Amino acid sequence: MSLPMESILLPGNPACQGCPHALGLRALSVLENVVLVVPAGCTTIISGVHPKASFSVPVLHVPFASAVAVASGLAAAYKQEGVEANVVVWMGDGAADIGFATISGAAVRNEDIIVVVSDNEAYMNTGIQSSGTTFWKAKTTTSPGGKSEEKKDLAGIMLMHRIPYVATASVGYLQDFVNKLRRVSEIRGFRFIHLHSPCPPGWRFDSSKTVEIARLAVKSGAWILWEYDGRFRISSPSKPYKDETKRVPLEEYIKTQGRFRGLSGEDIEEIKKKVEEQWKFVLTMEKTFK
Amino acid sequence: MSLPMESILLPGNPACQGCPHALGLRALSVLENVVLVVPAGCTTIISGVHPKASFSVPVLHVPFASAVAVASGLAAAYKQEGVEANVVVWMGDGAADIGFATISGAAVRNEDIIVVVSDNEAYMNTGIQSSGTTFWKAKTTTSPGGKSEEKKDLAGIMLMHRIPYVATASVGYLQDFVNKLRRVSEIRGFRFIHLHSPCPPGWRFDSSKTVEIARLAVKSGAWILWEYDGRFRISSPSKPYKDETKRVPLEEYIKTQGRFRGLSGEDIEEIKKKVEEQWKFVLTMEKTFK
Amino acid sequence: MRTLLTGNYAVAEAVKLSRAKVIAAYPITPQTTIVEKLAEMVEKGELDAEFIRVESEHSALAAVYGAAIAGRRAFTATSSHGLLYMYEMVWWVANARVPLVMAMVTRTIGPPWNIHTDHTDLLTMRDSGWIISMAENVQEAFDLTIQGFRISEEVDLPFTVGLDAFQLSHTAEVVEVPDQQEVDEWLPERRQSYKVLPGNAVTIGNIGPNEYTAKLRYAMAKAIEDSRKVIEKADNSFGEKFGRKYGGLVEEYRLEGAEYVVVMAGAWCGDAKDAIDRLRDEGLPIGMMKIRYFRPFPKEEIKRLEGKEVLVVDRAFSMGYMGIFGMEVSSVIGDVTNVIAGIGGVDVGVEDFEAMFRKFASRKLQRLEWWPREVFS
Amino acid sequence: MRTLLTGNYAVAEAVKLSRAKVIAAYPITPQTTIVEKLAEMVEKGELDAEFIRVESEHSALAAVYGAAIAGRRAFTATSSHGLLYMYEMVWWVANARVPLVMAMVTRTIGPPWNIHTDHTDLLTMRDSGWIISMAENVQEAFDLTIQGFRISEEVDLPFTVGLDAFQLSHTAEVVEVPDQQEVDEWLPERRQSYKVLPGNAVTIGNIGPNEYTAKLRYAMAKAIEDSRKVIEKADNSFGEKFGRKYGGLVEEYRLEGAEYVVVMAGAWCGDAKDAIDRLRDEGLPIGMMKIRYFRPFPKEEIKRLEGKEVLVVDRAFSMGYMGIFGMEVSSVIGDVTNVIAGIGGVDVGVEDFEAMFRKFASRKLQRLEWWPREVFS
Amino acid sequence: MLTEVMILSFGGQGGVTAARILALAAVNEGMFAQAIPQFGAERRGSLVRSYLRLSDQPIRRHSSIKKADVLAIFAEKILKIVEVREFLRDGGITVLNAKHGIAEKSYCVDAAGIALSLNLVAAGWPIVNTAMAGAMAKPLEISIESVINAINSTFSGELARINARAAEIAYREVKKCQAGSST
Amino acid sequence: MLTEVMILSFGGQGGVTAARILALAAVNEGMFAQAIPQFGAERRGSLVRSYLRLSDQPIRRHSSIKKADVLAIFAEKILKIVEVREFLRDGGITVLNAKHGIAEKSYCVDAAGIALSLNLVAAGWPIVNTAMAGAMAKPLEISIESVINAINSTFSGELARINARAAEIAYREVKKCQAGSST
Amino acid sequence: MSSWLEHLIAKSSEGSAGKTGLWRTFKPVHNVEKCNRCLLCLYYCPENVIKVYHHRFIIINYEYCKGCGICAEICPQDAIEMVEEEE
Amino acid sequence: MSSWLEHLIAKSSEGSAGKTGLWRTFKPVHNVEKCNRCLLCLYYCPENVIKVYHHRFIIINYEYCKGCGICAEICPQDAIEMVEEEE
Ligand SMILES: Cc1ncc(C[n+]2csc(CCOP(=O)(O)OP(=O)(O)O)c2C)c(N)n1
Ligand SMILES: Cc1ncc(C[n+]2csc(CCOP(=O)(O)OP(=O)(O)O)c2C)c(N)n1
Ligand code: SF4
Ligand code: SF4
Ligand code: SF4
Ligand code: SF4
Ligand code: SF4
Ligand code: SF4
Ligand SMILES: [Mg+2]
Ligand SMILES: [Mg+2]
Repeated sequence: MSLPMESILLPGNPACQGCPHALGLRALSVLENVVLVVPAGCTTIISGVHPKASFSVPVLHVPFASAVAVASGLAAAYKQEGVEANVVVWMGDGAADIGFATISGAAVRNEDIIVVVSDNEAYMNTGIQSSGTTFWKAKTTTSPGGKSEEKKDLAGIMLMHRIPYVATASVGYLQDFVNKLRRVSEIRGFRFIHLHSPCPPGWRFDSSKTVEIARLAVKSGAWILWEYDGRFRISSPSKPYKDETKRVPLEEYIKTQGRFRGLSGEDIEEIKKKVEEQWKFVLTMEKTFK
Repeated sequence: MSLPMESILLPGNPACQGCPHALGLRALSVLENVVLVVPAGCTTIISGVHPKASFSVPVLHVPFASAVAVASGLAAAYKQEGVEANVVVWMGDGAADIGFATISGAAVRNEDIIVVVSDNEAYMNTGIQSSGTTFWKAKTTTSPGGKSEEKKDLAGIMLMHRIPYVATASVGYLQDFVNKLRRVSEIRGFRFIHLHSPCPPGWRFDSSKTVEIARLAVKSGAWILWEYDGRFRISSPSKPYKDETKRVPLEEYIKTQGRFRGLSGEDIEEIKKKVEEQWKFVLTMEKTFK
Repeated sequence: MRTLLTGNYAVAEAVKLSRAKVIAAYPITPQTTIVEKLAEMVEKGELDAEFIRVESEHSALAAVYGAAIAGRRAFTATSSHGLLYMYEMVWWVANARVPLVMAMVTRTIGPPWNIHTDHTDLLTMRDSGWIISMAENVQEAFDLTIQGFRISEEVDLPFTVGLDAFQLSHTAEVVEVPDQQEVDEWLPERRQSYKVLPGNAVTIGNIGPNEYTAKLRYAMAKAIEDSRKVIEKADNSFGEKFGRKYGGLVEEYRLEGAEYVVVMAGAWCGDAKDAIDRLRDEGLPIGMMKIRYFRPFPKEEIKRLEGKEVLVVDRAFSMGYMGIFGMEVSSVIGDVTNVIAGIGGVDVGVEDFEAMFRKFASRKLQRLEWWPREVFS
Repeated sequence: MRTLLTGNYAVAEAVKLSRAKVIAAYPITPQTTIVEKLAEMVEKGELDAEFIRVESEHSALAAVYGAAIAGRRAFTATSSHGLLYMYEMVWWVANARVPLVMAMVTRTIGPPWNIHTDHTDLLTMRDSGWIISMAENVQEAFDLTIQGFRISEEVDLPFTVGLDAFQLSHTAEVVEVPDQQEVDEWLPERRQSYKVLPGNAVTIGNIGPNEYTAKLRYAMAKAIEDSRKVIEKADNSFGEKFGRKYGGLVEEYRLEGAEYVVVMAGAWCGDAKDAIDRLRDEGLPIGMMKIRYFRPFPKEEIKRLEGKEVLVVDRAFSMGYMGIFGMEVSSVIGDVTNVIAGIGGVDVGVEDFEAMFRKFASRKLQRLEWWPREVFS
Repeated sequence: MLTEVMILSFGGQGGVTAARILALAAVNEGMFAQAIPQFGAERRGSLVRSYLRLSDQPIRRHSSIKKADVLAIFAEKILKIVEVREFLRDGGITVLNAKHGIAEKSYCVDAAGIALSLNLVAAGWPIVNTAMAGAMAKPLEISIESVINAINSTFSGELARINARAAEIAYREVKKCQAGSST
Repeated sequence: MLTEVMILSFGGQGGVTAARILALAAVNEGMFAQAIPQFGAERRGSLVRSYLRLSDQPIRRHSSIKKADVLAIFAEKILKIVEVREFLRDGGITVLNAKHGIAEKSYCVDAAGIALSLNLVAAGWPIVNTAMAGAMAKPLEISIESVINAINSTFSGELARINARAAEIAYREVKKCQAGSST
Repeated sequence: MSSWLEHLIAKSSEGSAGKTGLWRTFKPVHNVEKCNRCLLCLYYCPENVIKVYHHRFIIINYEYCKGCGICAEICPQDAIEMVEEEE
Repeated sequence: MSSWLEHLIAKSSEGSAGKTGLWRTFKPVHNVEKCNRCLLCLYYCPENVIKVYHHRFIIINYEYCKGCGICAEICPQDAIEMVEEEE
């Protein structure tokens, strides 16, 4: 392992026990000269209660939809001044909903920033409401019977934006995430990472299971790790699961989470189909961008 | 040909001579029970000067970024009432910039609406400013030296949204566009068409050339017509140009337009590469979603 | 039925009883539980409505606008940054004269991030043509929501119910909830002056001669003037039907013989009333004019306060001038004392009001004072 | 240099001379030509700045916010729906105390779509903590833009220059444009109270105790109060350097011996001045107090009008009450006559003002009157 | 007569649910009541305040309670972080999930024990809210029947039954206790 | 003395450019001037109004001009759609790109002919703005030198040269003409 | 209808921008001899001002034809000629 | 620094939520015998409260450890046990 020993997120912060954002933020510590831009979300809370701040790097809180645009402005100013900086937007999946035009616009402009969407598949900070990336059939407070729409494939969509770097990652595989961040720091332009972040209270599982569930998502093939930097590659933790027979049964992933309680066998079959389709897409991309 | 003889856009309206929107709107006449939702853009003007309206269908003007959301509300209300309606959002590429979160959100919700982006590759109504879909190197008033970023691939991005229907179309091939609209009217859910709409004053060419230039885009391979409704197919007008040797030289398309004046040979080579990549992507999609 | 409900659940209940047909909203603390409750009602089939999980507040109000203009009763709710994010739509729906109801849970605007109540957010709506009501307690929030549909549809203007973050939104109180039939008897079927329907080739909002815009605004100014009577009528007939009558644009509390009058609005009025009772017990002739509707502005009602010593307590400040209530009340009756308090959600309780009113009555307040003085210096 | 410039080009020129380093804006009629001009200047290398072609106004102000908080002079411009779309950011940048300048070309809010001037849009900013100036002519728009950077940076508050759609934005007038060196001598280097830079582990905008928010707002209220002096100082020193001094928050026009005073702002003041001249020639003692800054609100200046007959001419109406200027002026000096005119861009010229002022002086105006009366009935 | 109650609990312990149950119980008895959560974001594990007002008159005030007539402490650990006297009126009553009292007028109950015995546990935490509600009912003079009714309209099925049971046991077992004295 | 000028042209004919050129020319001569475009969206082909004010005093008013002292008509066709008297002050002057005058004080010039002869054409339209500016200079008493200077600072290179030429020819050729009389 | 409604709602009508035929500098003139009735001109006229009568006569509504020239460009038979307008 | 700046700008500090060790119901206890020093627990502790000293001793900062249990779950050696906290 070559992970950072330190974390830009200091101990004693307000994150819940077993918080996935906290894990993801640890990994960000590999980047230098970070300026963190944080839209509304759990991380707003995690950043501490005034006058104390939980981060050892500068953090700029910004309105929910604005983060990527604020980052563009910071980057422009630093460029004008010749200030070395890695402007990193750390946002939730909800911020990626309301702020999607902003993300898309900055991607099209190829702004020199890093955007990490830490995806806990719901608006957690406001109390577990459905977001675009909420998993099909997952129960949230605004989808009490299970979400009727599919999970939005953020990374796939960003791939179509022809930006220099897109990847998926998982808090269950920090080494892989850190590797990707290292790669990212060698590239200029708009870089996007979609980070899978299972959340104990939001998904209803015990706080000790965050990493395990994140890994089950990968092992069952429900979350696929890949990276595009001109070439498209399936990342090593996911590689074994190209082979369907190697995958852990999807049920093992599903059943760990209270949000999926009461799913029918049919529902699970349906999810399996969706997973299959996603693999097909990812494998095609691998072939296309060799 | 089986095109509608009538147009929902009545003669004597304020569209410029040779306006591509006017051509596209003609084709919409194949749809029944249309309610048109129009965000700010040239079509705002085209719709006439009060107390006269240029359309023979109901038109709701709405704020720039809101169109797809307003349409969602209309569709929900009609559904609640059992009113038969085709709620159609007719928007420009600019509206698709500022409103992209709204488009994406409604797509994820699979709202039962039809969205047509009539793409004249700039903010025309405000006087030819760069948009996300403005062609690389095209001169606009906010990119006087030529746009430095790539054209946003709206349709490709929408394809990644896993909606029931996505297509590209062109005002140069109205029969193809009308066929697609007919197909669209048989499908429920979120349907998206990216319509290529060369604009005489905006691209600086003579008003008589709208159709010709639209066709040159297709014939040179710079604009590819395709359709996805579960299956992905290249549409017949574009089919011959799968074969690169059949294509009209890209220069023929470029040189017709004032906005490309002064493009270097290298620039054109670069564009050719981009066109090549786009073909590669489209052909892959054809293979993937057979 | 006498029950215990938070302000947010009471609003949701009222929306259900008003038979809203389309609901679109986006979560924001402290409004979220309204929407969650409605989602649950729709899910359970208790409420026959479409629920649209939009991706932003701009889209929430846009969707509700679409639904309402198509002729359906429609509802949304928001707060603070959510309101600011939908601000363009706020103006649009009013200018389009579309009746609909929105709950506005008042909350501080950032930075710093702060989810507690003040009234700055709500009052950004005050020029736009919305009817703006403000509840004092959960029951009033409930009642205003039902009345809102009726009033809005009678004058073709959107209606908002302001309720304070947490103090109302999350506080469970005793509420009288009528049954569906009673509400149906009181609340007429949806009406509105125009609808957009397939087959009817009208265009809404075309560019036109400037004079038309001006005339439309004048008509709107008249409509909101007219709403004064409509509000009063609704308050009266609601009172007859349900036994709760509040007094129209303002509520007068112990104004008989009052020489000192406090003007304020929102959840803290209850605390202030308790303080007034104490002071009245001591013989101080003090009363309250509670603002229930800030738009239409209760100018005639305030005019009645001429000649009294008036203290306006503001939970919103217009930077570069004074409190917003203070300013507007001054514009009717001239010099008033204006206290700015509770900004950013600072808690102001019975004791605070008692101290404040005592100081006021002994003329120890500055004309414009941030309360409590020690803190701001 | 004496030259001919439209209001928009003059603003662009002023931004260039102020050495803005980051510009982000989104097109909207009638602001667009400001941005186009700046894009061209950057493209040609005349202006050493980053130009960000954002995808919305919310992002425009967000980007400018980022640039400014990183320590660079930054500029944006918008109008009407653009302002409403960035409204959340409008509040955010002010509360964050970030100095920057925005040009606001005033334009009617829809529907119906209408691109002509009235002041409703600009005045939605009036509570937010921005310094709000309003130009009468192209020269003043130019001068205010340069002064804006200095004033904004001295008090850590954002600054907006309001200019009327078309009447200023697109009208070419004679402008005195100083050269770069002169501007450099007058306009100091960028200053601001804090910056966000890599390596400096501060966090901006964390949640905290409510009292902190309240104190921040109070500090902001003080800062904008302080700006009164800063504005005056800037006006004076600018006058010394460039020979143009306007009088601070207000401009007094023929107030000597005036019994009748008109209060108004914006491009049409010129027409009104011409009308005043005519009436003065006839012996009518009429003058004008032109509002140059609506925030901070010129309360002391307006107080001076006590005892005079005051007519406030408004190009913005607060639905459910009265004209916005009218209301605020009333809050200082009590009853005024308030005319609402020019809404939706309706053209009001010298003859109109002459007729209006005559009616006013002969007491034939209602207290609140939409002008001209025949049209609104 | 207005009684003002404050509950101190850790996020996840259900302080506000207890307040709601007691409010509902009081309403059932014809009283007026108000249950107020901590004004703000609560995170699992962090200290949370909830408020409860009971009165025979309509309750109009909405401010938070600074000093309570009755202060309930849902976990003994809380005593390590807060200074109880800061939140208690002179002569006020405390109700503790603890073995020892802390003030003159303390009531103690082993709510955690009751919860564990009924298997009321989530994420390792004993869920003490209903037990504490039962215990608080005693000094607040709310009948246990009303509390049980309120619990039954808050939870359903087996969950309601167990929680009602927890309240019942606590109501029975809660005792006056002195500082330092053992239950 | 304030002179108020209105130009009626079709969108694309450059009415406002003409106004700007004349304003600049007047400024060069030490006067005050104001050039105002149609307030609104102009579409190629639709009728457009532009305004010009000239004065020896600073110009303060910003309203549009309802009736002009000098009315310029950029295409004869315009006479078919508008009633000229609506826009002209009593005793005002008209300047026409036409063969016949329409009022007492009319000036006529074949601006289209001049433009075509110099190959000043775009999208089929003769670009008459500089020729018309030259013609208008005559009744406005602006020297042709100032107009040419203004044109030179508006256009550059060859374009400036031709346009200056157009203005010059028009200045020379513009003639007073009576209603119905031929140039 | 309340008068405000009239000001908000516009009604379907030809000529919403007036007689746009006036915008023309060139006028499309149809040559019935050359025409093969393919109707391409009709379908591609952005103004929808070309009509065919009795499956034979192509009639252009000059009141609104803006003279864009698309019909002439698209005609495979060169059966439409753009002719300069008389002033 | 003006006092308003102090209210706007928060400073980096441990314990921004107080002593979060109090949140624990279970406490991770490290067993040095079983441990193979793979450091997985350290890397995956969301709180970053596990340190290794002298490449050998795994020390948990109980002042802030929230007791989430991730370290125990992830340890391949079962060298961390979650033990109920004493009240
Ligand atoms: C304009 C606006 N709308 C709504 C909110 C309320 N809000 C704050 S955080 C949040 C949800 C955040 O969800 P996500 O981005 O997924 O982050 P998470 O909390 O899950 O980490 C919402 C809806 C807001 N702050 N601003
Ligand atoms: C919030 C907001 N910002 C900006 C505008 C100004 N605006 C009106 S139309 C337009 C450009 C439209 O471009 P596009 O959508 O491509 O349509 P086109 O005019 O090219 O048909 C802009 C920027 C607006 N109306 N609202
Ligand atoms: S709710 Fe989930 S994402 Fe948010 S702080 Fe808690 S654990 Fe982290
Ligand atoms: S600018 Fe282009 S798109 Fe707009 S109306 Fe004119 S021709 Fe049509
Ligand atoms: S396109 Fe030509 S050939 Fe075809 S119908 Fe028209 S005029 Fe005739
Ligand atoms: S010139 Fe243009 S508008 Fe006229 S008929 Fe031909 S295509 Fe239609
Ligand atoms: S229990 Fe959680 S917080 Fe404590 S040391 Fe283990 S991983 Fe870290
Ligand atoms: S994970 Fe287990 S084995 Fe590895 S270092 Fe930690 S305690 Fe030791
Ligand atoms: Mg989330
Ligand atoms: Mg466009």
